[in-house]
Amino acid sequence: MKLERLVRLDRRIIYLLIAVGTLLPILWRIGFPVSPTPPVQALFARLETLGPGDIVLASFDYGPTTAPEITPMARAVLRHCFERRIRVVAIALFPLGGVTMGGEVLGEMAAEYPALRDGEDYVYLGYKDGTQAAMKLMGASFASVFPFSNAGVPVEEIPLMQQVRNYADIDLVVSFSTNVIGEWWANLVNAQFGVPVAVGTTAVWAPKHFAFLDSGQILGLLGGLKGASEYEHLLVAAYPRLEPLYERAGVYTAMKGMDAQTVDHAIIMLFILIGNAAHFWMRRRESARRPG
Amino acid sequence: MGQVLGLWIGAFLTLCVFSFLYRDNPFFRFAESLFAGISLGYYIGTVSANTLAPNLFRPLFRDFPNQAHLLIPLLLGLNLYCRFIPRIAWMARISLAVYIAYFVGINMVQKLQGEVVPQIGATILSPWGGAFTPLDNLILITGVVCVMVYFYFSIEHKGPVGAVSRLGIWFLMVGFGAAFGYTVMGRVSLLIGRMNYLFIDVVRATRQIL
Amino acid sequence: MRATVFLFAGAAFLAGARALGQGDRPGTGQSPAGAGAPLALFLLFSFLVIFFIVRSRRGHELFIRRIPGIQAMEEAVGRATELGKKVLYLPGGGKLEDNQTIASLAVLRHVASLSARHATDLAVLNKDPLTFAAARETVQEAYLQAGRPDLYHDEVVTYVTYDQFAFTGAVAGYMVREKPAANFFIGDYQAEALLLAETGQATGAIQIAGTAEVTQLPFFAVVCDYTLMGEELYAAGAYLSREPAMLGSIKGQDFTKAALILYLIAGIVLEVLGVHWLRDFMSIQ
Amino acid sequence: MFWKLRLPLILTFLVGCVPVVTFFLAERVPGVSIVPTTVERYMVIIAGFALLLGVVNVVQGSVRRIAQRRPGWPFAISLLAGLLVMGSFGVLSALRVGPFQGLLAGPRGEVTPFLWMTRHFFDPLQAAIFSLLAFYIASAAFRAFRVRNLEAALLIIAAFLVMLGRTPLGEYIFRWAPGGERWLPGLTDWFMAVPNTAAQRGVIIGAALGAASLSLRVILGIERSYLGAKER
Repeated sequence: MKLERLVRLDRRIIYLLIAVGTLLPILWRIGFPVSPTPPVQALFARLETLGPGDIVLASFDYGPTTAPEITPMARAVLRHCFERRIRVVAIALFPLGGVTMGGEVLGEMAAEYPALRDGEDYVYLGYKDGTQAAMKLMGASFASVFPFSNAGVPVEEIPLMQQVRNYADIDLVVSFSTNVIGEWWANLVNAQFGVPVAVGTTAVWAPKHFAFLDSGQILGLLGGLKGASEYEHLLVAAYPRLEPLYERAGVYTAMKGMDAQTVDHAIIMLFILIGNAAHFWMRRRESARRPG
Repeated sequence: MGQVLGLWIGAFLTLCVFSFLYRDNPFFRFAESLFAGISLGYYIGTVSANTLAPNLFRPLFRDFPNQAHLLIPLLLGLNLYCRFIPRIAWMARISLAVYIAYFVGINMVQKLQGEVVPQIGATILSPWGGAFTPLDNLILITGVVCVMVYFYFSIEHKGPVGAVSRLGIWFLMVGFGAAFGYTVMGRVSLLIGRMNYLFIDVVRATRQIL
Repeated sequence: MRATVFLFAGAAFLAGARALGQGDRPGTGQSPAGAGAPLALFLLFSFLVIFFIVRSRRGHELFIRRIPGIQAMEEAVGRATELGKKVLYLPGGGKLEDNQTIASLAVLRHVASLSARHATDLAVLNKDPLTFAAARETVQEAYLQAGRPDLYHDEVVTYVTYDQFAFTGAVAGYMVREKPAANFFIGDYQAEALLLAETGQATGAIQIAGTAEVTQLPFFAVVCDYTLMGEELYAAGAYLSREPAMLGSIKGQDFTKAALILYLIAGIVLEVLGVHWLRDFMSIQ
Repeated sequence: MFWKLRLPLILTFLVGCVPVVTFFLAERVPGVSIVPTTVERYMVIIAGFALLLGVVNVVQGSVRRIAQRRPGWPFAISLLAGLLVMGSFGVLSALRVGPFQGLLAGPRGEVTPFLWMTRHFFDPLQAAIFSLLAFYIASAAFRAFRVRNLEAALLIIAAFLVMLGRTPLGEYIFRWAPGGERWLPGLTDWFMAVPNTAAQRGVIIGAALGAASLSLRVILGIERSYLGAKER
């Protein structure tokens, strides 16, 4: 009888376990091991070679639905830049919420570094539609695509933008992307203008980007929560000062998200095994009972 | 304040939806019917503000002589409402026929040009080689051909054809299994996002105003 | 009818000739090979399909293999009748302009006519408003032809909302409350596929799904009792109608497939020999 | 008969040929591409009118439900309330009446009532229902992943290995072997790149041919379920 109950387990028990298995790890970190992979290390190493005076273009090409995966990447990369005093020009090319994501994440990170000045050390230019056209146009002139910053300041009046005319003045592009936009940075901007590009994208899109990594069109790749957690791991190892930000309870990080993923995967796999074992024993018992 | 109020509304509605996991209940029913209404309102807003106003009514009112051709879609659109008058209900079919016909034509060339040609082209590979093992390409080609044979309708699937189509099913099953396993992660991320919203964002915003 | 066929073939030919004739005019910036393959495929495909349509109209018998999901439709509606419960049909989350939706309407016609003959309640819930308009025509006509126009009323085919997840939520609620005995999910499905199929499974319904959306096929295949996969969805309407012209078109599409497999194999053989032109012809830049 | 059936079919044929012909002529004959762009603008407008058709149906159904006091009728009120509030904000924004200047952002980027409703009602509801998938994918895996036959076994093994390879667990299991931490993640990538691509490609090619064949049937007037019309 017990076996039947196991085979036809109330699905609400699974729901409950998934809910708990997701919630607890994102509140308190479990600390599963994180082993950084070469594409993530490559981006980290590149930012380590940059410093004050260098400029990174951060493009927010994602929206709220993929925020759990991508926002931790954006936070970690921006923190890394600000730790190294690399200046950041942020833009948004994703129509569904890219502009709010960019504003929120950049604002949050900049607030952690009160010494940095808006307009000198970082600037947010806001959203522009017509993705590919805008990308091409920035190769000629940023000011023609973004005549004003997101706050409405004309770019000529922004000290940082006076040093940025086009891609030639950018040392690295990092696209935080939820779809094909990341690929366009590789096969359009890198291919036509030669500016180095790195992409952080969702787990679903990451495999498609490996071809660009192989061909050298992108120099680094963060794939999904796993890529984000690897970057966080590298960052904390190199800048121990940041560790409290990543270990604190009640703050969401990719390392915590990855813990939740691992727990949920384990729960699901465990249930598959239990279900099959019960199914198997039940069938055996039935065939044993059958006469002849 | 408006922000925190908004977050609390969002959190309440999220919990209403999650309550469905236990069983159907009035909270879920409320959230579900409210969502049906609000979402319809949302699309009424986007359609009227982003489509009908800028693409139809404003051009018609501002520059009628040059934009008179917009009467064609206007009439075809209004024609759909003939459905409400039984005697001329059939007229609505004309709009449907025109609409479907155009897209069916587009789909035909797009499917052949955008799907069949590149997918076949990408499968013409030297069988020896691949990114992971030297047999990747051979396995890929075999899989594509077997699945295509599985979809062959006008011969019975027995004998050698049956064997090949069986192999096609195996490829489908392995492919489906892999895709299923691969998707789990993305779906869990969605839930992480909601847990984050409920237990981190809402809590933090509330603490700030207290 | 035959005149139409010739007219169409003529138009296609003219378009083709025109395009080929001007194909390699210098300065257009378009590689002639790039457009050559789609055009050749289009002409071959149209020829084969129209040829077999004409041939089957003349009375040539055609064999079409069994498609399990289609056989199960009658059984599913029959079970709903026995239990005195509803049949739920969803023509997908896609728009009317998606071919999957049009294919779904062809299946809907069959399911509606089965429901009418069994005098079983049918509910068709819609996300796309134009599909809603078309589905009403389809169902009303199916009831009429089944000899039960009296059973048709305006609440058989209803509209829900245009939002993917609001629609999903509403339908999930509907399934839990009304407990239809048979669920049909036929058409273009995205992320809602698993949400709907899991809910339907929990209510104990027989579920028949059909979609050409590759990313969602795994979920339907795992959860539903029967799944029409890809091409089977498009063939379903023709299979159910049993009209010679319809079946002929499937034969034409099968022959195209055979030609493509031969092309593929020839291309691979040449590829091994170091000759790349068959591959290059099929790659679009 | 002509008006009710022949006319729609003739129109279907004529209109259906337009994109086919313009597609193949577009790159050769300059100016042809104006035809599809214009027609597509028309189609978007027709679809816009259709939405109202759906709205009428929903309002009728809800009013009927309330008037006849059918089970659950109070929920029809919440539906109508949501529709009325959000819909009127939307229409007022389209007409640019009073404080409703702009739909999702005011002239100076300020939060509009429509945006506020979208952010705090529409978005959370949407995300909440979407995220139910995390629960459903788990219960579907538990219930349906039973080794009943060879096909099911293949599906389950592939799913299991891919799930394992996507987490640190997969790296951990074979750590004892040199390079072992890449085995399962590598196997995952292989499953996605080879057998999954093969299956997808086969399905896509077949489905595209099926779709094209359906197109041809519709253009030729053989398939007409969408008109509700029977063959002659």
